[in-house]
Parts: sequence; structure tokens; C-alpha cells
Amino acid sequence: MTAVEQEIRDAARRYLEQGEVNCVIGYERGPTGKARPAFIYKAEDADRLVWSSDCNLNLVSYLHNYKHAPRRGAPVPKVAVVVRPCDARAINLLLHEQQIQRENVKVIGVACDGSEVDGQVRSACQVCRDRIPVIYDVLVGSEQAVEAPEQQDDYADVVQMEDLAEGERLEYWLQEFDRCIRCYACRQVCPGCYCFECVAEQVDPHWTSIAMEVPEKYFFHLMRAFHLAGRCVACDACEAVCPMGIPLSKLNRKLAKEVEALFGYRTGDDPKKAPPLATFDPQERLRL
Amino acid sequence: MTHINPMKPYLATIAGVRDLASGIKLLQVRLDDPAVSSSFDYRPGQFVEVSAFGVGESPFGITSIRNGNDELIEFAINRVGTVTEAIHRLDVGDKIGMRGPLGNGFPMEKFKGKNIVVLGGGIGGAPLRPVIQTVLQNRSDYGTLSIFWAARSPDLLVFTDEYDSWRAQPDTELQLTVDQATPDWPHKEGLITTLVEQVAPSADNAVSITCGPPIMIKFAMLTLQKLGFQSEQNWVTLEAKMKCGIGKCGRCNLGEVFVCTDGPVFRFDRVEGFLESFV
Amino acid sequence: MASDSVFEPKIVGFLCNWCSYAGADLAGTSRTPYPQNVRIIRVPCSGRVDPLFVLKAFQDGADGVMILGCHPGDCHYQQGNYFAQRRYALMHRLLEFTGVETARLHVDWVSASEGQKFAQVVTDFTEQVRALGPVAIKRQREAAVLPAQEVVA
Amino acid sequence: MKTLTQAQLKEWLDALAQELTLIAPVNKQGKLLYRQVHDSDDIAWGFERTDMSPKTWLLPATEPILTIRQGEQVQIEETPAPQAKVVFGVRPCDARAALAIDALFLHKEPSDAQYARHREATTLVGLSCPQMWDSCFCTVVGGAPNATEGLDLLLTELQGDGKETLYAVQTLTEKGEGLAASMPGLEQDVSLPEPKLTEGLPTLASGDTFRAHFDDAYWQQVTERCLACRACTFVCPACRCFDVRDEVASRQPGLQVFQRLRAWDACTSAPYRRIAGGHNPRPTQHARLRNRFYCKFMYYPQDFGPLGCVGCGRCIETCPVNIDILEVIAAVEQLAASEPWACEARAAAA
Repeated sequence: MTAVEQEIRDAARRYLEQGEVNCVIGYERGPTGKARPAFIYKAEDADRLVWSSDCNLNLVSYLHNYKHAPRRGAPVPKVAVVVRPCDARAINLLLHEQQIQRENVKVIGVACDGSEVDGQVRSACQVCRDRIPVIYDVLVGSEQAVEAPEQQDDYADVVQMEDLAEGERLEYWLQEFDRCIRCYACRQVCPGCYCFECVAEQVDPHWTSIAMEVPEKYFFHLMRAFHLAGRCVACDACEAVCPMGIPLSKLNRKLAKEVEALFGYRTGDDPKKAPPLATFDPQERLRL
Repeated sequence: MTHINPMKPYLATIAGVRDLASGIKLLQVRLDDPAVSSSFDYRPGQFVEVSAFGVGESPFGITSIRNGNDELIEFAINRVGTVTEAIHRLDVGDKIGMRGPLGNGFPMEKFKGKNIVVLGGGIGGAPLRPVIQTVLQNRSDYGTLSIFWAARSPDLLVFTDEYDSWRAQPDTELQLTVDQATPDWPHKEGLITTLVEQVAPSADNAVSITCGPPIMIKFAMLTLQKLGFQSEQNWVTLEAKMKCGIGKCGRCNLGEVFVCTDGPVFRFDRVEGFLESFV
Repeated sequence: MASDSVFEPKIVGFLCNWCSYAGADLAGTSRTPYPQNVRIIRVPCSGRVDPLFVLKAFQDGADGVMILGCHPGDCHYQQGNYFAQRRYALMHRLLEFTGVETARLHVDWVSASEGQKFAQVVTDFTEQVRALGPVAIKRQREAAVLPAQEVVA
Repeated sequence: MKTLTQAQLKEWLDALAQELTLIAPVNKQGKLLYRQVHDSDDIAWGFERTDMSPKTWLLPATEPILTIRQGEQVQIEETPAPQAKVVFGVRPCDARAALAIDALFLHKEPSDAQYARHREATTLVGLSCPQMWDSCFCTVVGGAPNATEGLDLLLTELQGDGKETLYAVQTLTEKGEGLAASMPGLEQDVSLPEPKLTEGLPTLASGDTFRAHFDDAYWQQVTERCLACRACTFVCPACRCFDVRDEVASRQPGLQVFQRLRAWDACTSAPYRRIAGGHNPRPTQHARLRNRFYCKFMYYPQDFGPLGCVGCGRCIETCPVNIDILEVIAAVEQLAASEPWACEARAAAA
């Protein structure tokens, strides 16, 4: 057990013992050895919690399940959630969008040195500049946090795509989307995707076909990426869960790059700042 | 090898449309192929999948009985979604697709000699009309007929123009109630369960047949129980989301029971044994 | 519209009710000719045009989409076109990134008095899209259900 | 038994690809998918478990089942039978999954015409597994890495002595015999190697046990992390739920053409049961996920015969939050052990 793990368990135990939360959302080890989300209700179960580099979902998504009182008259549940710096930005996003109330959420922030997949630091983590969560109630592992790279994210991967010829780019995405099985795992795992009825499944109006054909997949992924324009926190959970290995974060990062360049905005810096597409500047004239 | 495709609908032509209640239309259709039409036999409680071409298919209970050579088939269609809306836009002469008859239907033979209590809530009255018609056409085969007919408001009551002819039959009573009455409403106001409890039909040698929203079925069963009806005396017809109607698409199951092929008509003691609640 | 002759693109135009639709009207009443490739959909405001509409139009067979609204500062609802501006600035870049030519999506401001400009915008855009040919992300169903010679380009 | 070398096998496959649709696992950007191949070199030789099952070729992810032409008259056309196809490299578990789907789509009246056409047109050439891979549990649900059920031909890789890989061919059906007729090779006595089995797997509880524990709190517990995506059902070789919808294929003056599409759907997603008007008769995620497990282990065998799970382990590998069907099997086994009276109690209650 690492020191970070111990700190997470201690924080969870404390919250549960003192009755400050009903539930702590963290990670546990599944039977195949993979980390998976865990929901801890009792202080004595806090020792199930783990922390490792394969904890690469965004647990903030689960807060949507705790937004409402379970029955009429009952209080809205209070939950604590274990977050990485990228996940923490999603908390600010949901606070801004009034999906969660600050007083109902305790944030156990983990200082991050990048998560790994198969011994490789994930591409999202290689370019990430965050080491300490933007919002937290308890900070764990800060002494282990490695120095953030001084260099700003130069979006080299995005630029590389942009430099391809138009036809090559189209071919690339058609190939990638061809594998998509429309399982919607990317949407379900995303803290920013919480519409009660997604346009991809809406029947009336019927926006898109039920067909698993490339035009529908293109429609779905572009639509999803666009709905996250200026709202994506770059946690990369969508790409991590995709059973078909589609590089979804490329779409999100492209938009993040443009949003940064056009509006100087980064998601989740401040819960009071509106995402760029939810506001405007009358003086602005953009290339269309 | 050729296969008979159970997913391929017969073509049918709309022969008549009339408003039944607010937002509910009665469609009369005739199958285009005379051979299919003359052999299209169905029982009260069975349903068909109706296609509005270009929109899709939905299941509807047949609300008529087969009358000798008159091969008109009737459905009551409540406008709630895309398919029903498309069907509401159709007119006499337009084509629809029809698959069926599907489902099991009511065992009207078994009910012979019994007193029949019918509980219909809103559009749920539609699949019960053929039950009433069967009893009335073979009046001497059955005992008394008590019809409890309910809706949220008077303008949602179905088959209002047939009430007088039902009442005119011997040993037949019709009780009406609405949840929300209008000033000119001459009948009862309140839930169907209250009405049934007041009138208190006898459970002796009786069967009850109920159709309505799931929550109404649930409370109607409790009321009937209070009046002495055993679950074995109570028959219900359930609704569920269906796509194929032939037990393949997996959408309508309640536990191991498929509403489309095992039902939609069930004796209530069976429903009580379902793993999944029907409500 | 046989397939061997010149390619006639299908263009969907979302026109704001208050300015651009009136502009199109003016083009009509003043008999200014413009290509008939554009199918006009009147919307209350350019801010009403969800990027979803654009994607759906492409999917359903449009080769080009244009969104015309009031000039900045002139929006009937004060701010709708500012939202639209931000949205489509990003949308353009996203389409480009995924390999759909940006020239297929045109956003412009046309006021009620600019009948000439409307005709000019439509003419230019139609030629621009014609040069690009059919869009690559449209559904291919028509070809599956119709004999080849009947498929309308 | 006939044996052939890999070179001979490739030669045979190349010849097949000339005359019919040959489908085999290929590597698409790191994912193993069954796709049409024209050259046996495109096959991902040495593959273990594929990421998607060959179900796609029997029950396509999307398929028009009818074409409706509405002009002055309405014409409804069925989709013509597909071209003859051979799926090569079918793992025994996936073949058993095809049998499970057959039980409902072919043998339960009325049979599904479109599925039947695909089934008739398809020959399944299996490749037995030398071992159970990670997360595999075919032995728990009655299968084996070298099971023959549902296959037309089964190839088994023989332990080579350093030379070229040799395959032994088991001919299992008439269809397989027809196909094997053109196969080169050598008749010789060989003994098939025993596959390596995974030890210590749980035992699948009976349908009655599942029935008895329907309302157990365990189902809420296991569902808590469920994201309600559809990945587990789409990678499952035996899941068969579908959605049907009419969609416009062409609209012209005087003629509208619609296609009635059938596409995969998943009981784990929230809108699956939502009806017009917004009511959802299965409103909670735990009821939806529970339905998936119950369908596989109780409803399906009870209603149609075979289990709805063949132990391929794909859902275990795919689930983004690691909901593990094997863990569920073990948990139900444990529930049964800890509450032996539950079965009778449930039976008495019902």
C-alpha cells in the first residue's frame, strides 16, 4: 500500500465516521486486478480503497447519480469523491452548470504524476500541466507530485493531424469511426454528458438513425465533441473506456486548442466563469 | 429455401376514421388481400403491429370482433408518440401495414356461464370492447355483465356512443366515473377503485377483466381482492414496449415472461408470480 | 439532373427570420437571380441553428450548408448572432479537422436590405460547393434502394 | 483425420475468397474484428480472443429487413438472401453462441426469416483454442476450448515439432463436408492436443437459485458502478436484442422509399424500454443490468433451452468499470450457499 492510498483511506474513513458524507466514491481492486470504481458507505470498508496509475476514469460522473434526493422529503445525499487534477476541473464545471451543490460534495484531491497504461504514461498525461487539483477539501500525495513540465502544451498531436491533407484526415476519421459500435461508453463515462435524453437516442425529433453506419457515427462523435467544446476537462476517460480504441481525445483536444486560442479559456479553472459557448463578447469578430 | 417472414406486414387500407375521444381516433381498416382478409381470424384481447410507413411500427389491441363477412378491423389509437401521430395524420384510403394477430387473447370460452366484471381505464377500454361485444352477442352464454368504465376526464372516455346499446341489454350494467369531472358530468367522480368498491359486484361465479394503466391495474386488483375476488378470477391485459411482437427483440419481458407471446392477457395469479413487477 | 451532366449541389440555407429571410425576399421581389440549389429553412435567429442541424443536413445529403443571420449588433434578440458566431467559428475548425472541407459551411450576415448581397452569397457558395463535389459523410441508402440511373445527384 | 499445413490452409482460403465471401479476424488498428478478407495474408494469424464476435455476420449490427416503396401503390420487399459466406477462425464459444441465437430465432416459432437466410448462407469454420485465455470461462457454462457444437468444420493447431504449423480438420456437418472437399491435405492418424483449462472457476447456479435471489441487495451493489453503456451487450456473441425503425432512404416526387432497419439494442441502456410519453417500465439501472444477467442464466435457458452466455469473457475485458460476469456467477453461488432456504421460500411465495 502506498502512502497516497493510506491518505485516501484515512480521509474516507474520517468523512464516514464523522457522518460528513453518506458515501465515498473511489477505486477498489477488481477480481482481475484492474482498478474499478468503489462506493464506500461504512468507515470499516474504507480499506478497500486503492490508488494506482490505472485509476483512469473520471469519478465525478457518478455525482450525477447523487444529485437528487432518493425519495421525496429525504435529504440530497452527501458524497465524497476521489479526483485527479483533471477530474477536479469537472467539479468546477458541474458547479458552474449548477448540477451539484458545493456543500453536498467533499473532494479528496490526489496530486497527480500522470496515470499509466501498460507501463506507458498516457498521452493525455504527458501534456497535462496540472499536478494539484484546482478544487479540493483534502489534498493527498502532494509531496509525491512531480514537477509539472514547464513547457506549455503545444498540441503537437493535434497540429500533426492538422498538417495532413484534407483527404487524409477524412480517411483517418472514417477508418477510426468505422470501428465504433455505438456503445456510448464514451458518453456515459463523461461527467459533462448528462442530458436526460441524448440527441443520439431521441425519438422525437429523430435526429439520427439507429444504424451503425459511418455517417451516423461521424454525426454522433462530432456532435458529442461539439457539446463538450469548452467544457471538456481532458480527463481522457472517453478514450480510456472505448472498447474499439478510437482516439476520441484528438477531437476534444482540437476543440480545446481552438478554445484556448480564440477565447483564452480553459475548462474548470473557475466555477464562476462560463464556458465560451455559453457567453459572448460583442466586440469579437471571428474568422468564419 | 423460402421463408415466411413474420416481420413482413400485410397491406391494409383505411376504410374509416372517427374521433373516439380527445386525442384518440378509431381506425377501421380492411386488409388488401382478400384471401388474407377472409382468413384473418382473431380473438378478443389479441393485438396487431400497425406500420405507419416511413415512421415505424407499434402494437395496438384490436378493438372489434370479427363479424361474419364484415372484415373491418378496428383499433383505437391514442396520440402519444411518433408512430401514433403519423397514424393520426392518415385518412380514408391511405395504406398501412399490419402484422398479426399477435398474442394470446382472452379465453372467452372459459368465461361462459360466469358473471363478467369489466374494468376499463382510459384507452385501456379499447381491448375490452371486443369482450363486451362477445358477451352481448352471445348474451345467454354468460351471466351478468358489469362494466366499470373510467377515464381521467369525460372527454377521454371511449366508445361513448355505444353506452346506450350496452345498457339496453338484459343483466348488463354500466358504471362511469372520471377522475376530474366537468360541471355537466352527470355520473360519478373519483377513481375506478372507489366506484367498484361502492357498487361491490359479487365475486360469486364471477371473473373480472381489467385493462388500463399499470398503476390502475395494481389498485384495481387490491380492490377486487377486498370484494372477495381470488387472483384466479381476475384477468388482466398488460402493456409493454414492443418492437417485434413475436418474442425476438427482447423488449417486453417481465422476468422470463414475454408479454407479446405469452400475453398480453394473463390470469392475475400468474402475474403475481412474475419476477419483475408489471407496474 | 442526370448524373453525367454538371454536378448540382444540394444546399441547405438556414435564414434568420428578421434579416436574412427578408433579404432573400428582397432578392426575390427585385428579381435578382440566384441559383436554385439552395433550400431555405427559416429560423427565428441564427442563434437557433444548432450545429446538430448542420451535421444532420450533411448526413441527409446536403453538400453545403449556409447560415445567414443579422449583422453583429443588429440581432432582433440582441445577442443570438454573437452566440452563433462563436459556435460556428469552432464548428468550422472541427469540420476541417475531421476532413470535411470548411468551404461547405458558410456563415454570413445578410440584412433585410441586402437582397443583392444575398444573391451574391448564394451564387458564390453554390459555385464553391459545386467545385468540391458531393459530401463524403452522407448516407448511402438511396443508392441501395434505387436503380443507379434514378439516383438523383 | 485430414491434416494440412498453414500454407495449404492459406491456399484453400485464398481459393474460397475468390468464389464467396470469406470472413476472418483481421487487425484493425489494434482491434481484432471479423471482416471480409480477399487475401489470407490479411488474416490476423495467431489471434487469441477477438474484440468483436462473428455475430455481426449472422445478426448484423444494422440491416434493412424490409424495403417499402410508397408511390401510387405500396410495395413491401424483403431483403434478398445474402451471398454465401464462410466465417473462418470462429472460436468454439462463439459457435455455441450462434446456437443460442438459433434457439430463439430459428427454433422458436415463428422463425426469423432474415436471420434464417444469413444462417443458411453461412458456413462456420472453427479454430479451437489451445487454452482458456484471461477472463475466459467457457467451461463454467458448458463449453470447452475445443467444443465442436455449432461449427461446420473445426481446425485444431497441432503441436508442431518446430516445423510449419499443422492443422487437423474435424468435419462436423454436411455443409462442412462440402466445403472441406476442396481442401488440400493429408489423411493421417493424429491425436488432438488437450487444451489447457483454467482451474478454480466458480460453478454456475441453477435458474431456481437466480429466481430466489432476484430481490437481493447484491444487484444494487453490483450496479452502482454501471455506466449504463451498451458495450457488454454489443461485444456479447449471444446477446440478440434489437430495435426496429423505418428510415427514409429516398424521397422523390411520387415515390418515397423507406427501409425498415433492424439494429442492435441493449437492455442495459436507459432508453431501451422508454415508451412514447416518457414512461420507463424498468426505471432503475440495477433492474436493467440485472435483466442482462437473468436473461443469460435464467430466462433464456428456461424459455429457449441454451444458456445466454458462452463464457467468452469479452464483457469482462470490455466493461469500462470492470463489472465482471464471472464475479456475478461466483456471488450468486455464494448467495445460494449462505441462504440455502431462499429457493424454497421463493417457490412458496410464488
